[in-house]
Amino acid sequence: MKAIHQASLLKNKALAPHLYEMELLAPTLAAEGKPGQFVMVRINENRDPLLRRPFGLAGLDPESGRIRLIYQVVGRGTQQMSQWRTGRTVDILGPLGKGFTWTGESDRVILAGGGLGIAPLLPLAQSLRDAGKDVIVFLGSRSEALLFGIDAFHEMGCQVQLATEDGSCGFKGFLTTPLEHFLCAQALDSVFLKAKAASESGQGHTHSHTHVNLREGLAQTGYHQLYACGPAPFLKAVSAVAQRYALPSQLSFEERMACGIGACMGCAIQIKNEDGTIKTCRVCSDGPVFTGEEVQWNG
Amino acid sequence: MKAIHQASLLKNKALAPHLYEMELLAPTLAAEGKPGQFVMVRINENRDPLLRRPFGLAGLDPESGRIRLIYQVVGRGTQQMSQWRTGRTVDILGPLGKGFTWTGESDRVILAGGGLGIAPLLPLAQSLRDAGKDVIVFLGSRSEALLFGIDAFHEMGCQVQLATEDGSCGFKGFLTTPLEHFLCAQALDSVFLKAKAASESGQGHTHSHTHVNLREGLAQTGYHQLYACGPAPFLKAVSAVAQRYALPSQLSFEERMACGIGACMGCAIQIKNEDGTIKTCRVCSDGPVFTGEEVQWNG
Amino acid sequence: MADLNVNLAGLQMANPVLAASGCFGFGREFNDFFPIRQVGGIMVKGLTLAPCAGNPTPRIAETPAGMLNSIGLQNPGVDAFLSTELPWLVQQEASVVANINGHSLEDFEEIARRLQGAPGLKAIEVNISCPNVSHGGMFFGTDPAMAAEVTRRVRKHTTLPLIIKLSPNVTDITEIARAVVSEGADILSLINTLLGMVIDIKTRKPLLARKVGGLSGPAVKPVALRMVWQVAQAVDVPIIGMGGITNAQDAIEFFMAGASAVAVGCSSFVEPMSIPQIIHELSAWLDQEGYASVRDIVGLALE
Amino acid sequence: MADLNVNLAGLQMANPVLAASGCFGFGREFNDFFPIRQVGGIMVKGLTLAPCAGNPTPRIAETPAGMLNSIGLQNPGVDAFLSTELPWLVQQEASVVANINGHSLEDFEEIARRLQGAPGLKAIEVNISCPNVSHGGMFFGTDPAMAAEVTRRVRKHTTLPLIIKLSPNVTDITEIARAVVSEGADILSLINTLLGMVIDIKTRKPLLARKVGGLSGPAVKPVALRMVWQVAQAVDVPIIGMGGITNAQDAIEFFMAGASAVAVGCSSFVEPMSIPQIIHELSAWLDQEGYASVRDIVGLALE
Ligand SMILES: Cc1cc2nc3c(=O)[nH]c(=O)nc-3n(C[C@H](O)[C@H](O)[C@H](O)COP(=O)(O)OP(=O)(O)OC[C@H]3O[C@@H](n4cnc5c(N)ncnc54)[C@H](O)[C@@H]3O)c2cc1C
Ligand SMILES: Cc1cc2nc3c(=O)[nH]c(=O)nc-3n(C[C@H](O)[C@H](O)[C@H](O)COP(=O)(O)OP(=O)(O)OC[C@H]3O[C@@H](n4cnc5c(N)ncnc54)[C@H](O)[C@@H]3O)c2cc1C
Ligand SMILES: Cc1cc2nc3c(=O)[nH]c(=O)nc-3n(C[C@H](O)[C@H](O)[C@H](O)COP(=O)(O)O)c2cc1C
Ligand SMILES: Cc1cc2nc3c(=O)[nH]c(=O)nc-3n(C[C@H](O)[C@H](O)[C@H](O)COP(=O)(O)O)c2cc1C
Ligand code: FES
Ligand code: FES
Repeated sequence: MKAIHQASLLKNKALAPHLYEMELLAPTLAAEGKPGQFVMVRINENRDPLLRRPFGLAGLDPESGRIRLIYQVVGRGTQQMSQWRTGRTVDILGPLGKGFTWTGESDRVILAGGGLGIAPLLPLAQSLRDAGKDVIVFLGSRSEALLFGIDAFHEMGCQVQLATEDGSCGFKGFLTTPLEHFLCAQALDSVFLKAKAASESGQGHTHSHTHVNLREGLAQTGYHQLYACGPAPFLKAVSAVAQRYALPSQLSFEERMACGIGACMGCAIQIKNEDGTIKTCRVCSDGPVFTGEEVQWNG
Repeated sequence: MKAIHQASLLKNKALAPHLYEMELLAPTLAAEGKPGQFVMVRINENRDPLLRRPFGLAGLDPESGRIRLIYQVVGRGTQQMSQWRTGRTVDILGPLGKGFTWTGESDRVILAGGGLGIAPLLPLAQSLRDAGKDVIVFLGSRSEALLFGIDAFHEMGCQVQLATEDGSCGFKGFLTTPLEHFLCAQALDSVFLKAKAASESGQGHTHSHTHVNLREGLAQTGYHQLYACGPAPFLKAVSAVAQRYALPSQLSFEERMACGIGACMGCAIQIKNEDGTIKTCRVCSDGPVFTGEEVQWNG
Repeated sequence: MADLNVNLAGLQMANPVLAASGCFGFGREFNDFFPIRQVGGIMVKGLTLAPCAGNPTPRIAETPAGMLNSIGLQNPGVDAFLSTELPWLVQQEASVVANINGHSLEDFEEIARRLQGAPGLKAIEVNISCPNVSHGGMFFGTDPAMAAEVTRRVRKHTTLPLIIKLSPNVTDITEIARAVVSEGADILSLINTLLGMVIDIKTRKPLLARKVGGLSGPAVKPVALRMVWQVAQAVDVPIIGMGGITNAQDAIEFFMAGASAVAVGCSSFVEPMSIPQIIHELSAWLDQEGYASVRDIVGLALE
Repeated sequence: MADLNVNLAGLQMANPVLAASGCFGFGREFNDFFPIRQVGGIMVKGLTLAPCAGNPTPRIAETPAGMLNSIGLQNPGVDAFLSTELPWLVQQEASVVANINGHSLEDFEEIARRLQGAPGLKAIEVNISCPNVSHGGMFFGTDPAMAAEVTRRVRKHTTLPLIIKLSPNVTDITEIARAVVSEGADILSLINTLLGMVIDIKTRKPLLARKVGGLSGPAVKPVALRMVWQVAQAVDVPIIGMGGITNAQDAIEFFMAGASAVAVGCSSFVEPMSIPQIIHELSAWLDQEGYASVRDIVGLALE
């Protein structure tokens, strides 16, 4: 149930310059929140800054009653949050939005996080691992200092691949390159295996339908889902890669929000209906997670 | 020099419900501030509440570099101030206004404080005592819980007389009654002494000019100045009493302020010129202390 | 317990605190927080004749103690309202006011016609003051003759209490008020949003995709209050006051300025429980001050 | 170091950050905080022909992210300005603009006449938008014909750059802007305050003695910015933008909206060092973004 929580601030520490991790005691939220959902934080009791700030749930521990937020200082609200001392009461509204979904199958999944978009992948990876899935995580950012969560992903037993724009860590460039390499390699492997099997049984014409086969190829690897979170251009690029391999994707979006609960229509996103017509949805309550297939990219 | 000070909050404690005492480390202010001057406190770094709040200097200790404010929680700003914890930095503008004045003579003075108006009388009493004067302090409030500073005045060696509206302490009623009694008694005493002396020397016609004599009487007691601080109706009443005894008064006023430095013309007060014409002065920079004789009371 | 009942020209409500149009959707989202029948009246999101997708994003910009919006009347259209939203609202025992918007005079007439006789609908609020659409919108509300004409047209097609919602973006709001009252407005609601802008100095462009948007929230309260106070002295119909109300004290200021009811807009975004909280605090304040009814404080600050 | 010099139709200033009229007195109070010659231009407190005592108190009311004032043009009169204030300001090497106010067209003419040739005076700003006086004031600024007439009359008597200060309390500010430009306004300044009100629920009366007052401060910034942006597209004269500027970012938004200079009003009350701080931050931002002159960012957010 969406509700207002008076959470106690347990921890608020810098992970890197301008990057902070916050832990809050909010038992109901910790119990009810799901990966991909978010909360809206009130900055103060006054009327400036007026609006609550949205942050994805970056950690959920029902046992200790704790939730975690990871946030970057970009403006006035986050600047003030970074000054908060432990012991303070924080007014938060949540859990909001629909979150990520997954099946009960013990298959293999791919996670892709860009910048702050890494945050919501942390509880997601945990849940997916708990559900018995193989998880590979692609993390990208401008530079090494802005990457976080790597150890946590490793501890959960995920494979991790890194990319930084300045090359300070992992692949130098955008995360989509190693992602595409990975998908391609996986698909080729399976195509190759299949081709080998086929040629062994004497039915080989592998070279003519490479592309189709790559798509089919990936399907056979057990990778049935990609989850991504990050800035819109990042999501667009990741989703384009996924679609080339017919890999279904769930993407978590950001948009400027006033209410966070679906009432103001501020956070619109264009979504394709099954029949190809377009409807306007709300990122906050219909999302923030939408499938790569249904999103109508503009521009 | 007026300046902005980043003062460190050393103490912020409740004296009574809704009544707080604040001590701040602000060496320059403590050294330069004078009784009757005030400061303007910024509530927070945001734009709501927008304006600074004015508070009289209720304590000045140049040696320790401390200043004291005593404030009542009446609205949003003071409510928030009451929540501040020690260690915090407080942004204050001051010292502002002109403050009280006194002569070098070791005569006798009367102080009258109503409600929060007691606060600025504390450093004033200290300065007057330091200047070697006899000080009698009249303190009035709605009820005992709202009185403060009594011990401090005693320790300085002041006489103290109390009045509360509900009679919970001292005289039941307004402070002007004991004040008038006191002045009357003093004046009568001196008139009586003079009359006695006169009649002894055979020149007695004491009963015909009682009033004139009371005024003259007081002048002979050594009481040459009254200082008062409190709400406007209180000041008006006190000043009326003082004028009946030809006792010069210095009154400290409050008015809604935007700038506190004389720039906005928000805090107007009507002041009589010597020639009887009226000029508009600024409570913040021309005051907050004006003489009872020059104030043009309206209503 | 003070009496909170009000009757504004036939619009009977259990309490005088409404939800402002566009700030409460069709009530569904808030039903998660409290039973929405507690709201004096729900002015639903602005309806257009056809469904409307609204403007591109960004549609929201925060401003000092306020916000800009350029939603552009995203709504499912009047027919979907009648078939889906209204029945649901009535089932929740909500008191519903339809906020209607037209690109043309004919639009307004047609919507009013379709709403006539809708079961459970309590009143019609005509929005002649939306700053976020290119055709019609605020244009109808800034010219007295045009405002009067819209009122006359809608009046023909509805027997419900007719509320006209005024724009603050005018030189003299009393002139518009008088014009619409003379054509049959039963109630006036004010204010809609003030036209405003924020520039993103990083992109060197207006932050909103539509460039300008409507300013609301606490920032506008002094302007809203002044306009309610002026209009209350200019016309004889009840007023629903709004603009920046976040607590009972704000609401009481509007009552004293001459409003018979108030509406809460974007405060519901920041605090979803705003409306029930305000109703509760208002009631407590009336008791404390010894007023038997909220009606006793209406207009106290008028001379 | 980016070049901060600007020349607005002959009003030459070392930097484009002015002190808004009524928010800097005659400069004396701020000289305690910094040398006032650092200010691009000081628009002094509004002058009237005769000395003026202003309105009764309370004259100040705080509002969310803003304030109301109803000072009512308290000032020593144009003659005292010329004999006492102006010489002192000139001695401080301040760049001075006289803000003039009339109860009648003749008043405006007479004040302009007396200011003509005053040594050191850089420009005249005609306030046709004061909401705090009963005669004249805002009335001149809300009617295009009247605004044009005031401009025409003052123009006759002054050879100084002529600034007309516009009121935001209008339906269409571009109409007024065009009207005054056509009669010879060299520069426009906007916005003056929005008419607003606060009610004291304890006394059940408007808080200000004069009941209504002028709203300024951060709350009005989005409205001010939108109006500057509209006027910049409507006329071809330089604009001095103001309304709620508290930091360089706010100022930059105004430049991008089309203002050639900005003025800082009630921010100076909260932070007496506002103006030098803004100049400093503005200069640093221009350097950081690689602009050679502040003139290069004027109008960037216009299409
Ligand atoms: C669903 C969702 C989840 C998010 N999760 C995270 C997270 O886990 N960690 C994190 O650091 N950031 C996250 N963001 C972005 C975060 O909300 C903004 O960085 C933050 O609101 C900026 O506030 P500010 O006051 O510091 O900035 P300002 O620029 O001063 O904010 C002004 C206004 O713009 C809004 N705004 C500014 N940037 C954004 C943005 N990128 N997205 C949405 N609104 C914005 C603010 O909420 C506010 O209303 C998320 C955003 C959304 C919508
Ligand atoms: C020169 C001077 C000295 C003062 N000294 C003291 C003191 O020592 N102790 C103390 O408790 N109070 C003092 N006051 C009154 C004090 O300034 C107000 O109580 C305080 O500003 C209220 O702020 P608020 O936010 O709690 O109230 P709110 O009502 O929320 O304030 C809203 C606005 O009104 C102004 N305001 C409200 N009440 C007053 C008032 N009585 N006088 C002036 N402005 C007011 C506020 O400053 C603010 O701008 C003094 C006032 C002045 C002018
Ligand atoms: C996001 C948003 C959407 C709005 N949509 C409408 C609308 O559809 N119809 C309408 O008449 N007013 C609309 N308004 C205006 C509000 O009903 C109200 O008049 C205004 O916001 C002032 O109230 P507030 O300051 O309490 O928000 C909208 C306001 C906001 C903030
Ligand atoms: C206390 C006060 C007094 C003012 N006096 C004048 C005046 O005399 N003449 C004038 O043209 N504008 C006057 N103004 C308006 C300001 O110059 C400015 O236009 C307005 O305050 C908006 O700027 P701000 O939001 O930065 O304060 C006054 C404003 C305030 C707050
Ligand atoms: S933020 Fe209000 S509908 Fe999404
Ligand atoms: S408060 Fe501004 S002049 Fe006194």
